[in-house]
Amino acid sequence: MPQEAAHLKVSRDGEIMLVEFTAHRILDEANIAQIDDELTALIEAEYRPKLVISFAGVDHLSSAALGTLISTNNKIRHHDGQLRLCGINPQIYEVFQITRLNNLFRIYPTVKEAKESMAPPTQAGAQ
Amino acid sequence: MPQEAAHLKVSRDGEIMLVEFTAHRILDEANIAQIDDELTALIEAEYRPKLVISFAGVDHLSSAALGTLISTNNKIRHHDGQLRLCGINPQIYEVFQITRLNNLFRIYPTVKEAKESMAPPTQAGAQ
Amino acid sequence: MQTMRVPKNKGRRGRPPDESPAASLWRRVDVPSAFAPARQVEDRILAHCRRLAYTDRDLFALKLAIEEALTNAVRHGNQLDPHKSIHIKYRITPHRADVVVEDEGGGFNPAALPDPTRNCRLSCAGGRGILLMRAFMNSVVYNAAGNGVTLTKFNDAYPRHAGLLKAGSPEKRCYQ
Amino acid sequence: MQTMRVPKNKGRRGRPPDESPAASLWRRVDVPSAFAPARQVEDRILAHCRRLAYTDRDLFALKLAIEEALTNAVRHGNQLDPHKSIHIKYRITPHRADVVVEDEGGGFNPAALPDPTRNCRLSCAGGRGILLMRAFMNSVVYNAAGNGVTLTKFNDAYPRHAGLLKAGSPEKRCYQ
Ligand SMILES: Nc1ncnc2c1ncn2[C@@H]1O[C@H](COP(=O)(O)OP(=O)(O)O)[C@@H](O)[C@H]1O
Ligand SMILES: Nc1ncnc2c1ncn2[C@@H]1O[C@H](COP(=O)(O)OP(=O)(O)O)[C@@H](O)[C@H]1O
Repeated sequence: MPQEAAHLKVSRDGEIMLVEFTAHRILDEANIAQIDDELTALIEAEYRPKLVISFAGVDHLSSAALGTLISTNNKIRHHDGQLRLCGINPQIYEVFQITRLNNLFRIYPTVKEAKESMAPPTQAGAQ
Repeated sequence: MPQEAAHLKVSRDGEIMLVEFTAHRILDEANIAQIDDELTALIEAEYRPKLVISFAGVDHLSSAALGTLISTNNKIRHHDGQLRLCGINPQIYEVFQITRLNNLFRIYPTVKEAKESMAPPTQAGAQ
Repeated sequence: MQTMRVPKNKGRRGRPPDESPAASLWRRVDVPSAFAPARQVEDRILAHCRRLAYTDRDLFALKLAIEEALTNAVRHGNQLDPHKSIHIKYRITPHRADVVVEDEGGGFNPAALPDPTRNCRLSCAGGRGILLMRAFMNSVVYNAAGNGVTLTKFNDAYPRHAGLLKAGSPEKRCYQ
Repeated sequence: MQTMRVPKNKGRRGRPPDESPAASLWRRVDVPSAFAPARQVEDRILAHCRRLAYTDRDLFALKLAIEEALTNAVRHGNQLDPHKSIHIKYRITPHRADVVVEDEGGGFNPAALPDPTRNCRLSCAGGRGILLMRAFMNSVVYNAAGNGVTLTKFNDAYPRHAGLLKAGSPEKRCYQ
């Protein structure tokens, strides 16, 4: 059941939450503060959050947006959760390379690959 | 089956590895470098490392030892693993408080509590 | 990466850096210190560049760098004080775009910033704006006080510069 | 937390900080720049304090601070050069222990160190040695060059000082 939030579209697949952005640009400090609040609320509602954030359709971001991604990552890791990024276009990927944040985040081309990189909910008991 | 290593005693309980120190003091740069190597080898052998490090019997450590704990934590988090510390005596706990590293690490009084704080291997399938 | 600073006599809110006959091409706009009005000027600059056939990559780079400069002016420079202003000057030609963003704050020393790409700083949330400006512009020059910055981007599609000048190596060129 | 620096004329490898009649109590030992020989002196100092009934907490604090000072002297000061030496001076009385550790390096400015307790620096591996020395000693004083440090710890069990002086607030006392 997808939930609608102001800046994020969140859909659930088992334990994994897929987060998409409703805007093409993640630039504005005010919007970013709200995105941060929405992400924080998502993380805190989970026991061990598993998030895939898709950047499909996003064609601009700012250093403030990177800051929110980093603090989201810190929170998720503190809760023993997992974060994956995907769907990052080449120009934005350059931003991750310049800042070396491609070394901090686990980045995958597609949502599918990002999801597959996360552990299944049960390791032995599946099927 | 406990494995013996020079500076660490490692025993396994399901997915969780319990690491204990063979010395009372974790001070010396050379020893610490070896401890770091042993921990790194442990982490890299696991798909998603789950480590409990017990400080029972440890009555001294240095800032270099803290450095190794921090980089161990970074590596484990990067591999979506979990690290817990336990059995830290009050004087050494003060070192964690002064450095504020009690905010970085998840610290429990006993091995038992540290292990219980980690997710069971299967969430639905257990028992 | 290094930062070039304008000599002191060209100090804060002085004249635009280029006083050649082409100086008439400079536009100057003062806006209240807030994101919305600043972004209108930004949009105008980008529309202008688009009309002059700057590449998509150039437009991406300019938008990113101008955003960071404006954000810093509003937040760090004018410290979110709504009574202060941001002073924007720009000159767009078919082969280069120069944008000056000045605030009314006390400035800072860009040479003293920590490097945010170091491993152990990767999980710190801030401190990447200037790094990105420098990486995406051909030149990023702070004035002596540190409360004004001049961004320069060449049109990658403009034949005269093709091959000669590339973004991402700002240290190689210094002009003013 | 702050660091007090010895005035320049008492510069590197000068005389021990206390030139009172009690100065004869100072011991001086020069050891090769390596951990093992330095630790022998450390053990001697701690044994001395133990005999004088310093508390367990004092001994823990002294061991920790001396370890950090020696490690810094060997690693940062003498840069692991085996041809250099470490110069250790100490004076142990029933109520206070002073330990001076000097290296043959160029020194540094302890006032300019980043604060390792800030959230976004917590996952950086280094930079906590001096913080710990300051927290566990009554006083930590660097010389002007920064290549020598004087650690002082009061015996918490010594009646005259009981209650009066407590570890963990070095900024309140400055003596030399
Ligand atoms: N216009 C300005 N006025 C004063 N200080 C500034 C200005 N621009 C940048 N700074 C300083 O430089 C630092 C780095 O800026 P930046 O790289 O954009 O990262 P961030 O804005 O995320 O801190 C800021 O934290 C601030 O201290
Ligand atoms: N004896 C010394 N000589 C030169 N530099 C020193 C000395 N002691 C400390 N420093 C500098 O101070 C910094 C902080 O020291 P410290 O807090 O002990 O942490 P760490 O040794 O882990 O870096 C060191 O990284 C070094 O740059």
